[in-house]
Amino acid sequence: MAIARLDDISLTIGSVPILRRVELELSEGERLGIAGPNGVGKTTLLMVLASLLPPTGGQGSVLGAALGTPDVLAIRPSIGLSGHDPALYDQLTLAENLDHVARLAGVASGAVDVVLDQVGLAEAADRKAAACSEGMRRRTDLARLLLIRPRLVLLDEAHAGLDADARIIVDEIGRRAVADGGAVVTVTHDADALRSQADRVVTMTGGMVRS
Amino acid sequence: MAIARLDDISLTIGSVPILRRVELELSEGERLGIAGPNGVGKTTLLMVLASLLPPTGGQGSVLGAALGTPDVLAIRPSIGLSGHDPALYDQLTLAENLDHVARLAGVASGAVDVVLDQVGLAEAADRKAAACSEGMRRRTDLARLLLIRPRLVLLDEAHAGLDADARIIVDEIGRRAVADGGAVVTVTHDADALRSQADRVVTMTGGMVRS
Amino acid sequence: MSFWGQVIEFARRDLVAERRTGEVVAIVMPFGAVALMTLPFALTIDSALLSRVGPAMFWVVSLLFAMQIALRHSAADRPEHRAMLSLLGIDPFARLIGRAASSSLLVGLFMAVMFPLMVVFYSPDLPPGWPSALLPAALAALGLSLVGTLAAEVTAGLSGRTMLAPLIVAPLAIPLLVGGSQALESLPDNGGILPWTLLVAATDLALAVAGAVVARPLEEAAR
Amino acid sequence: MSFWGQVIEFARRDLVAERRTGEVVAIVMPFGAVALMTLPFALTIDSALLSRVGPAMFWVVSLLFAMQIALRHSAADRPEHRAMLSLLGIDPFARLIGRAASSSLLVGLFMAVMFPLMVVFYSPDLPPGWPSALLPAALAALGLSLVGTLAAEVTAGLSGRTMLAPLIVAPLAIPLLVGGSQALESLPDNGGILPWTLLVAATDLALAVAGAVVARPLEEAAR
Amino acid sequence: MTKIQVMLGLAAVALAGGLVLALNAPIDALQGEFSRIMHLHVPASWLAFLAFGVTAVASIMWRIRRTRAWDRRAAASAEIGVLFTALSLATGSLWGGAVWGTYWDWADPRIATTALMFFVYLGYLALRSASPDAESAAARSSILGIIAVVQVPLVYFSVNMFRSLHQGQSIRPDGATMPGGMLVAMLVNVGVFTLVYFALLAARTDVMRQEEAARALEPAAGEAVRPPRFDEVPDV
Ligand code: HEM
Ligand SMILES: Nc1ncnc2c1ncn2[C@@H]1O[C@H](COP(=O)(O)OP(=O)(O)OP(=O)(O)O)[C@@H](O)[C@H]1O
Ligand SMILES: Nc1ncnc2c1ncn2[C@@H]1O[C@H](COP(=O)(O)OP(=O)(O)OP(=O)(O)O)[C@@H](O)[C@H]1O
Ligand SMILES: [Mg+2]
Ligand SMILES: [Mg+2]
Repeated sequence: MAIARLDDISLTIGSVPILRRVELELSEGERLGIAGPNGVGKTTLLMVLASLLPPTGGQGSVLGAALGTPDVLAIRPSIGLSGHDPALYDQLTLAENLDHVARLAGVASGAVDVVLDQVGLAEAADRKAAACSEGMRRRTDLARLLLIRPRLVLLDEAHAGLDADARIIVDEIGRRAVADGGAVVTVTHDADALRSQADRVVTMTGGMVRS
Repeated sequence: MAIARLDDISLTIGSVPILRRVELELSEGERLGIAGPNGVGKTTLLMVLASLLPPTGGQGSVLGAALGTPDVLAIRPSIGLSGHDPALYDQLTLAENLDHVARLAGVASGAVDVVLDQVGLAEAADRKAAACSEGMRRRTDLARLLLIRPRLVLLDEAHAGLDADARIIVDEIGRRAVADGGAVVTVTHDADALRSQADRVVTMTGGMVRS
Repeated sequence: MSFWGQVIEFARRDLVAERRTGEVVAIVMPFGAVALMTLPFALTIDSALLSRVGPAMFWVVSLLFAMQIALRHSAADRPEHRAMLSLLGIDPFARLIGRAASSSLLVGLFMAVMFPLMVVFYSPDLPPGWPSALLPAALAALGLSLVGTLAAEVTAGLSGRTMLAPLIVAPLAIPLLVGGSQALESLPDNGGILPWTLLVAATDLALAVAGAVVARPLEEAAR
Repeated sequence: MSFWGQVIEFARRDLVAERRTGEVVAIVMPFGAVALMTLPFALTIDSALLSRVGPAMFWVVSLLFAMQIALRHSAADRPEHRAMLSLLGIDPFARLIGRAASSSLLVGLFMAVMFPLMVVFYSPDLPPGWPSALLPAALAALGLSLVGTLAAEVTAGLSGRTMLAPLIVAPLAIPLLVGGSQALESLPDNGGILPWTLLVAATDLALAVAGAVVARPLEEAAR
Repeated sequence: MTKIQVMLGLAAVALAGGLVLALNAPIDALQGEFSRIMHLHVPASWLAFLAFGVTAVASIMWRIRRTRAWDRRAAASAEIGVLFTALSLATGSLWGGAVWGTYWDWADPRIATTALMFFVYLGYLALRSASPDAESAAARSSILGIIAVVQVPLVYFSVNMFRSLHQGQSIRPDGATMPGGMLVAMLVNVGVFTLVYFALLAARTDVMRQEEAARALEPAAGEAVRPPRFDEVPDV
């Protein structure tokens, strides 16, 4: 079964066309890389794949649910997204942030300590998110994906701000999703990361996807 | 003359030590790279070099002004900093943002169009910053440095989020500062960027600097 | 996680953040007290007049600050938070109710502190049996929090939509104000309190229903 | 760039942002109108009482909302903005004055809209010659903006600042409140308006001086 | 026993002694027993002034020296000042209820200005706790600590500037206006409260110092971050 299929998808915000006639297929166990210049629509495409932005034209389905229909509500918990900005609450500590996610996702709360240790932040667990460095915040955002183990992982510049050691976190997230029969989509400007993280790379130009 | 000299500098934020006994010298025309793991204090060190965070211990001078004294007010306009988050006002367009900077810096306002064109955003000049992609925002932040041509350029992960073509913007900023007899300090986790952007690389560990 | 589990988790999260920042207890409450003090300063000192307007001023301050509490910074979601919560499969109505619950607690606390201050500052003539106006007041606190939380949901995301916030707040808050303040005024005539209590309760219910209906569409729109 | 050039540039930038977002016109003003309306709703309809408190209520609402205008989102600087402006060698006092200038315009507009609304809702007995109270009112608008801008600087970057800021500067605004409201009250006795106008003007001046003194230390502190 | 424990002990004993003295001092003919509130109200008011004065001085010293100790003094003194102001407001209000027949009167400028001062210093404390770290708290609050102290003379002289219920100062160059025994008891209580103030100040600054010292022993902030490890940390 295909994890995701976009067929002639287009997206217009206001009256500005952002995505045009996007065709894309993502199969189980696939690690897809998306490259393309700044402002071409990569982040927007990930939001469509996450079912968070309904397309304004064309047909698409993700994990069996048709995009733009209420069916997507059921499959959303199987999607994990890490975007340009880490989704952290500044006043809460790193552990509290992940604990909130664990409770809402119904994950055993012991897992929080484990993933924090895995990403190398065990000793910073009780630091407020606002008092953490950019890279620490990004590691915590990735720890969230380790916590909920989504089938479809969408990574938007997940390597930015990570030090050389921490890049294996991204590899590990991808490895797990693939092992669970899911898929990973990696958007990045980092050629090395694209090589190591993707089996297939597509390039976007002018709001369209080229293989 | 040294552009900057830090002698046994330490910095404590709310009794938590962040920087310890930092020694650093930066001479004219030098391109210094700073590497180090997440959370080690690289961003903090740049803020000290920018004279924005007075050190809590040790002696330092930047462009001839002693850190932590009112002398720094005079040399600040010669320092350019591009940080983790672009300094843009979301409600203003890209051109308006740069125009604001140009007026405050006393640069001819015709220069705004020139630098926007140079960073490849001439056609997006009238888009609100909030409606721009991450990379477009970062390019605009770099365009600001092209506009004011500071002698001391401090770049914090300036390569993150830029596409392959846009990386030459960073090179160009460095080239100009060096040509003007200034210096560039580049903080990055990107090994390629460090190679191409720096003549000398130091590594930070545990809040200290190692050559 | 069950619906009520989510509600509790959101309320808990907000209260943890409040404990961390002390935004309501340490900041909003003292400012509320200062706001109560402004009218006497602006008025030519006239204690008869003050004691007449005291209870009304209490409601004005309660309304304004209930909105500030519901819209407070530590309970605000950025777009990346909203995306994350959507993908966790959260029921947006559960979030709304959880938020409103934590805000009600804080608004209730706020009103509980402002009332005695109002009594000291304005020395109003409270009718005997005024404690029975507590129920409508508590219901009004709940309602004001619901209004504020709804307004916060509507204002999240697109900036153009923010105009809607005051437009929904005004008509929704007026019945609460009228009910809450008239409950006290009507106390002297026996049994007069019941209709006003019912008015406030009915408004609360209507607000909850409105929340249930609009929560999902609002979530999809706020992106 | 010269000091006054900087002042003008900051005021201009804020007004452009306001035109873009319509924050004051579309959000603060409707809320202000709601706040003015709540008192008549909360009071048993008693027009004699209403007409007595109307002007005072106008000043209370002006004070509270002037703070919100000065602290409005579109005029808030994030840490990266502050770093950028510091490195441009901006005189922080110029920024403060520029900010206060743009806020004064908006606060003046706010008060100009609230006053007729107050007259409609409360039908106060305005003494003949009330238009001459316009000067102290305008001076008070300026002062309230200065207070609010100072407050915004002290609390830059803190969570909960929309309430924290007015709390710590409230006493600075009290003379403006007293002067502004007493100017109107004192109109019937001839010449009574002058001392109150002077009180407001003197407060404005004191605030400007305070701003000049604390602008630089505040800039260094807000990091 | 530490020096601070001794001071606190002495303060407690003195407080008890002051209370005994207050209960045995002569009373005002008109006010009767209520006039004994004075022995609480007046010292609390004066010590509040002193506390805010110390906050201002310590704030100035911090701006010159930039040492943590001055910031701790400023903050601790403000906390105690808020406590004493609350006591003054509470006792004053009770007293007023008994002898003026009203707990609160806006016509009395000292009451109004005291209440404002109380909230401003609450704001001072809120500003500190809202700041992300001690350095930033010190930088912001030192400015407020210096400015806010202008309220002290305003509150003090407000009785003279406007007509009020409050009577003027009892201790004036031209001699006291109350019976000698009463005055002595009151002055003794002022002394007692001064002792209490300094004991509390020492205790509070010490607690703050210990909290900060505990944090300073931690490794540098960056050492809390380690390379990720997946092999060593098993999944749940
Ligand atoms: C911090 C501000 C205040 C200070 C410095 C202060 C000081 C004083 C002093 C020096 C006296 C005179 C004692 C005497 O000479 O007999 C006094 C009396 C009194 N104060 Fe205060 N007070 C303050 C606030 C208040 C407040 C807020 C209230 C009421 C809410 C209040 C109510 C009274 C009353 C009722 C008396 C007795 C007056 C009389 O003997 O007629 N005071 N106060
Ligand atoms: N306000 C603060 N209070 C306490 N600790 C802080 C504060 N701000 C920063 N820190 C700590 O200081 C350390 C250094 O942060 P900094 O942002 O300089 O790191 P960095 O080297 O730039 O890391 P990165 O590579 O992730 O960007 C971090 O461990 C961080 O947690
Ligand atoms: N709200 C909006 N209104 C109008 N245009 C928008 C809006 N949001 C995004 N855009 C435009 O959509 C385009 C695609 O943005 P997107 O963030 O998807 O780019 P991207 O490929 O992720 O770029 P980057 O590599 O810089 O992250 C950009 O040109 C941007 O200006
Ligand atoms: Mg992008
Ligand atoms: Mg950094």
